[in-house]
Amino acid sequence: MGDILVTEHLSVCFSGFWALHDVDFSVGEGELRVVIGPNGAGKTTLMDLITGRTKPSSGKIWFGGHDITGKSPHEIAAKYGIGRKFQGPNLFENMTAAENLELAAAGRGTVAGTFLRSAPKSAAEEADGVLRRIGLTGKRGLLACELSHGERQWLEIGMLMMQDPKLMILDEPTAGMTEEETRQTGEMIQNLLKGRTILVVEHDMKFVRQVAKTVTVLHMGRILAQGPLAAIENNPEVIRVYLKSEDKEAPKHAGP
Amino acid sequence: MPFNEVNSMDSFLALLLNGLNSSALILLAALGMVIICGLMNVINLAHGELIMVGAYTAFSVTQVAGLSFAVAVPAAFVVSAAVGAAMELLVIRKLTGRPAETMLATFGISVVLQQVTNLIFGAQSQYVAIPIEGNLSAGRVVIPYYNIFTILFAAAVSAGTVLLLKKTRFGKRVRAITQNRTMAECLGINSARIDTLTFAFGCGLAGMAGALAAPVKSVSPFMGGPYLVSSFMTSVVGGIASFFGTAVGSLLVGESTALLGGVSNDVFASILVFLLIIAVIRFKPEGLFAKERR
Amino acid sequence: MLVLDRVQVNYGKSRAVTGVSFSLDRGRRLAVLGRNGVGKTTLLKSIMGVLPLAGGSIMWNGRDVSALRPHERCRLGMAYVPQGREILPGFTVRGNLELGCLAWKDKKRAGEQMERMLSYFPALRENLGRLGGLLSGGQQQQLAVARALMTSPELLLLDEPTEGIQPNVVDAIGRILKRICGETALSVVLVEQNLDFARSMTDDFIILQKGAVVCSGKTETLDPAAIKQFLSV
Amino acid sequence: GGRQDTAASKPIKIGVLYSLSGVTSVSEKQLYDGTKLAIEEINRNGGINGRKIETVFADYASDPARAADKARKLVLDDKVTAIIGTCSSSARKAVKPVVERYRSLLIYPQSYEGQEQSKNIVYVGCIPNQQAEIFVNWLLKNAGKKFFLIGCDFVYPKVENKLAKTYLQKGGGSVVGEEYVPYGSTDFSSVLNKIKTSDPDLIYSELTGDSNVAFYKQYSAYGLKAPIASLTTNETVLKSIGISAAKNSYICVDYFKNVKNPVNRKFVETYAQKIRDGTEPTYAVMGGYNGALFLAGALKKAKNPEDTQQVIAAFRGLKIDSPSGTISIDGGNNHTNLYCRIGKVDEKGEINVIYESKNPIAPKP
Amino acid sequence: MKKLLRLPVNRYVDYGLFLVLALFPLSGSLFYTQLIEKYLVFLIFAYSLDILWGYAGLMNLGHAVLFGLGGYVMALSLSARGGIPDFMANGGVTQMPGWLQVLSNPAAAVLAGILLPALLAGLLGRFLFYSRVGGVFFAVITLALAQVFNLFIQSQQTYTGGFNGIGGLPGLSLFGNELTLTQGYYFVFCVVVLAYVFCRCLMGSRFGLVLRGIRENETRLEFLGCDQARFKTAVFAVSGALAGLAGVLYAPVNGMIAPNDVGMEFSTAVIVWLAIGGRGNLTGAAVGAMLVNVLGNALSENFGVFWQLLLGAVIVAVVFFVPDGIVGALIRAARGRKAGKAVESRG
Ligand SMILES: Nc1ncnc2c1ncn2[C@@H]1O[C@H](COP(=O)(O)OP(=O)(O)OP(=O)(O)O)[C@@H](O)[C@H]1O
Ligand SMILES: Nc1ncnc2c1ncn2[C@@H]1O[C@H](COP(=O)(O)OP(=O)(O)OP(=O)(O)O)[C@@H](O)[C@H]1O
Ligand SMILES: [Mg+2]
Ligand SMILES: [Mg+2]
Repeated sequence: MGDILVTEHLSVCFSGFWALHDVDFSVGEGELRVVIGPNGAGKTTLMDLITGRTKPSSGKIWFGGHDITGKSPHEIAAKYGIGRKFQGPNLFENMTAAENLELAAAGRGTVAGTFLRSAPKSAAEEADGVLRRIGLTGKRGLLACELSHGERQWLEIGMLMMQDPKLMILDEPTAGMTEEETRQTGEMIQNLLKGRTILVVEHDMKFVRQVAKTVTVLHMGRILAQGPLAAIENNPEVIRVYLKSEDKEAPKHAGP
Repeated sequence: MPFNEVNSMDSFLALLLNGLNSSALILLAALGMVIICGLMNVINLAHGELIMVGAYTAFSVTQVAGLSFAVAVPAAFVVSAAVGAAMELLVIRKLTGRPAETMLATFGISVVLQQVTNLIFGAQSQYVAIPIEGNLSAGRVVIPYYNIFTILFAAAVSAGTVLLLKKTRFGKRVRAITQNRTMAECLGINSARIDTLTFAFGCGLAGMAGALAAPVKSVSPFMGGPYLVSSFMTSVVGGIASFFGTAVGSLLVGESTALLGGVSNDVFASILVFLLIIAVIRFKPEGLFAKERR
Repeated sequence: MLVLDRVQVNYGKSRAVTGVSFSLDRGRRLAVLGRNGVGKTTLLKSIMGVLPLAGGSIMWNGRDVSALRPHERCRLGMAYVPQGREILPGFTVRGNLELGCLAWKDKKRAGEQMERMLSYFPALRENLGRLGGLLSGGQQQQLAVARALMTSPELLLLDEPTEGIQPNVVDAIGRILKRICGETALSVVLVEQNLDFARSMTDDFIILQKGAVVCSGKTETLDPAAIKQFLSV
Repeated sequence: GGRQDTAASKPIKIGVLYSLSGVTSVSEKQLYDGTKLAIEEINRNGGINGRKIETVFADYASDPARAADKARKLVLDDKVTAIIGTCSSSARKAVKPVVERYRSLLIYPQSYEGQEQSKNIVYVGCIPNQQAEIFVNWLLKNAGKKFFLIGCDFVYPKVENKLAKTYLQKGGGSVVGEEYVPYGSTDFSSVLNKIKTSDPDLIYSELTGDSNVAFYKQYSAYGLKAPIASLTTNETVLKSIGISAAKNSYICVDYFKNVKNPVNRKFVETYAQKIRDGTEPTYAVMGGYNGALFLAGALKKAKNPEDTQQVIAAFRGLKIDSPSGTISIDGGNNHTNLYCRIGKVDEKGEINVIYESKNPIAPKP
Repeated sequence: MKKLLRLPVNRYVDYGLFLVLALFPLSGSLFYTQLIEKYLVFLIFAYSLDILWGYAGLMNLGHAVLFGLGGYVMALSLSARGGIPDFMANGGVTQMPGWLQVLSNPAAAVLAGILLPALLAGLLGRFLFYSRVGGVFFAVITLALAQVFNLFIQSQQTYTGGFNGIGGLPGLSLFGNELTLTQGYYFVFCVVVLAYVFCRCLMGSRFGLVLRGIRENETRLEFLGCDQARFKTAVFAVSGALAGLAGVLYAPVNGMIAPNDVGMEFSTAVIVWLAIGGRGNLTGAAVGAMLVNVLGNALSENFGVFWQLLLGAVIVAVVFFVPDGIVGALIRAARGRKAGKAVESRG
């Protein structure tokens, strides 16, 4: 399988601050790639660039053979099929959970196409199905702002399912979930992988271990390391900047 | 539309100075708006009426009570601030976080203020004597002393306001509340009191603008409308929360009106200035001096 | 000392916290655990005063604070790290930190406190002059913790403070908090999904379900059965 | 006695339509006061052949569309014989189709730009040929040749200035500048600059409302000396302008408080007694007053004062003794023969009548 | 029957209002029938702002511009029926300009009166929304536009009648026959009902859903593949067309049009109707428009000078006690009773 997403010499500068620097990054089709790295390494920024939220200062982004550099977010989402979950939940606060899901599939295509009386039946059914899968069936009529943090995270994932993109970008999907839920999310992500490519950003190493095969580590706007999970976890640089604290007195981290 | 020629350096200079004077009045009027709109996110449609309250205070102090104009300006500040504080305590406060509703409420208040003034003073415009007579003239350029006073006063008040908000603890608290009310409270800031003070301060500035305008403009219950529109435009063009932006915005509006009015006519000039404002916002959608955001 | 007595909190007509009672001694640390949407955040907000009580009372150092506003509770020594960070986007990192000690007259003490925080969180020192809103998620989270500590609180309310923070900084935060607790008899209420972190940090725990305490005890004794029963779906 | 509700003693209903709220309320309050004084006086003196006049008041809040609504209400619902009212041309134009359609009658008390006639409207105020022509010629003779014309940007000033220009041409004067500002504008800096540059002998102004007041003030602050001649300023406006800015300016209207005749002396006294808000009678008050007097005259003359058509017919050539002199309705065009007077503001802020036409001037709309 | 019972409360209000309006001419009062006919036109105007502000969250402070454009086109057309209109002749125009000849065809005028505002709104939307002008900035631009338009109308005396406006227009006519008052009333009533049905269908469709999404969180919507600028432009244009339609009807119904009807004042007036009635559910727009106008008319008669003071106080009170407007409060009350159900105001 070829690479579906490729970046070439990608850099971005925010008023003098280089958040990403000459990044050559690629993901194969059908792959599940995890991106880790210290806070402020530029992970979210990379996702911003891919989805068109931020324009690069230099470099190119290719997706499925198309140049998508500098394209607008809606085009990238609708035409090329890249979907994204944001780092913090980003919802339609005063609309119900069900409406949030419906919206995820409603806005694509032409304006005139939406003038029809309502969404096709299949879409409503699909929304019900998704609600069941994310465990919010009982809260379908609640407004998004009335949901708890974790529930909102689930709703975001649900919206992604509705959107059904070719490339799914998940920025810290398990933040605020219990360990059990995190595990479930991991499973769900592996299920979702069928027929698409997924990019996950996470700090929860347990979760990373559960889902990851290949891991990319960003550090200070550059790729620090990339490779199989085991290699990464033993990479002394990665350990130093990300995994273990330098302080010798660090208490033993209890865990499996 | 035919353009007249500006026939000499002199009259160009005169135009510039006139523009500066207009800018100063606009700036004074807009400052209060920037504070209330930029810092509290309240679109105060009663802004013009607070300017009117200031003007009427100046009228009452100088013509009715017979005191000096030097008393009238601070009095206008105090009275408008008091009206503002009352507005905040009675109405605005209860509508925190509902910008559209707040705006409507202030619209209602503006109508009430107009009508109450109308009932008390009548609809005819009131006389306020010009406190500093005479003018400075050099060749074709004439500038009344009072205009010079206005310009200096506006500059001083703006500088003072900026210092107050940027350098003092009060200013920091105000800005903290603007950005995240709940969190600011959790950090020990009494948001309720600060809100009232901020709103009152903004209104006080508006009142002061009214007092300054009273001797050269007309003082009537319905005088507020044009001030509202021009302050609104000015603060938006500058970038709502930026004082520097407001200063630049008022210069832009004042000078371009004066210059365009100079080479053409006032109607045409106002139309052009509005179009200019539309263009500025179109190409700088957050105003000229917006903060960077993520 | 913090004492909650049958605390109830409503959202409109629906009740999110249905009667939680516990007491927390000086210098002790309590973990509040529970699945999503059980009311942990709601409970913490009500302790800080962000949400009003619908019933019950909250005592703090022998004083009934149930009716006080958040800023008054802050002045009585409570500090809050909210879920979702809530950084003031238009203030610089330094500005955000300074807000924590705005009430202090003593400039020098404030300076020292700031210095201490920066040494705890080196990532903040690098970004001192940048606007808070521009920081990355994890950096903001660190800033939120540091800002709460700036007030030199006696009671720290932490809502999932490790969310989005890189593993080694999570460790560091744990270490810092412990150190401070040791030095100043700081009490902590910690809402946490990261069980390892909660275990290493706290002395006692309560588990919430549907807005009520269903299980409580010493953290060491937190057994897999309880975890399975109350924390898994 | 028994009930005397026969047709002969029933009051006659007329509509009074002014904005006491809204932006034009200053002028309209004056019109209203004039009308009110006149009707009180008529009723006190026995009414219309023994029948009282009953007024139905409606406020249109300076909104022409609302004026039309209210006129419709007065005619259809209240069934008034005639309406006296409206101030701005836009309001009158809005009411015109209403009174024409229902064959009713409007007495329009304000001066306006002319160019209109209607069978169903009686115009009691000045039109340009009764003011401007004389004023311009007098100014040319007594004040200077170079005119600077200024007005708000609407119909009345533009028409007035157009006429002024033709009179100027005939009289050998010249126009050194002509400016219009948006209605309600109060910033005159660029205009003042132009005035300074063009160095006129005289400013000829039809500014109204707030613009008018602000202009006088700023003009004097800039130290400009050429006198201002205005068709729109009156005693009330002068108060807002202040003596120092207003002195030496000229005003031309059909009536001043200081007009010397016994009727006016009595009127000024009554005014001071009844309208206790510190204002003085102006030409607008007089318009409202004259309108009501004319109407009363027509009602008296008509056989059946409730038949509007008869009342309309009765206006033809009707004459009254008004504080502004003996004036009459022109036979052909439903406008009024009025005196023309020019006043100059002295150092004490009083308007001295320095010119008065010998006879009323015939209207040429 | 069951279906009828399950309708959200505001629908009952709609139907009730329409029923009352349909029966109104039976009251026989000539004056009030004519007045209500005018207010019916305002209903369309209120709907047009509601789909823009209530649903898509775009607060247009110059909405009367769109209304006025339609109105002026129609007024010009009507006044040109009998040759060159007065105001043009006075301005020195001796020959009927070509465009006016085209407009004097009523069908062309109606079409132009609807399409021109739509076009203006569309162009403006295209110009603004693609550069992400929104929120207060949109409000300010539209406010500026209202000012420009007003000044423009006033300064072009020869073509617009200037400050005095265009008056003395003939009433409604259909295929060359002038309608009687009652006929005209029912004609306007039918157009209102059609406009209502149109808006309701449109807002119930996915288009409406997307609009509400835009109001809530437009950036998020973009990452779901929706070109928000296009939707905003579309709704602005539709709203413009409706407002234009209202204007087109207004000119003959009111018999005149003046700068007052196109400037800031009238724009704020609609905003007030929606604020008092409630927005984002169409019902509120209708209730607000009717209530404010009817009360305004009644109060101005009985309270003289005080009525505007009262209006101001009422606005404050409504915002204060029922911030979602009257209908919003009604819906909320109903929702409180059967909690958990998705509600019209949101759906
Ligand atoms: N729009 C922006 N303007 C200015 N600086 C920015 C912007 N976006 C990102 N940055 C900076 O770029 C750096 C990288 O941020 P980014 O959010 O990509 O980090 P991250 O790897 O996602 O971190 P975390 O794990 O904490 O989420 C940060 O220092 C941030 O301050
Ligand atoms: N603003 C609100 N209005 C109405 N209901 C709310 C609101 N906020 C939260 N809720 C409801 O209250 C319940 C408790 O929410 P809370 O945020 O306290 O949960 P939590 O335990 O913190 O969950 P999480 O671990 O996901 O953060 C949830 O069911 C949620 O739907
Ligand atoms: Mg990130
Ligand atoms: Mg929570």
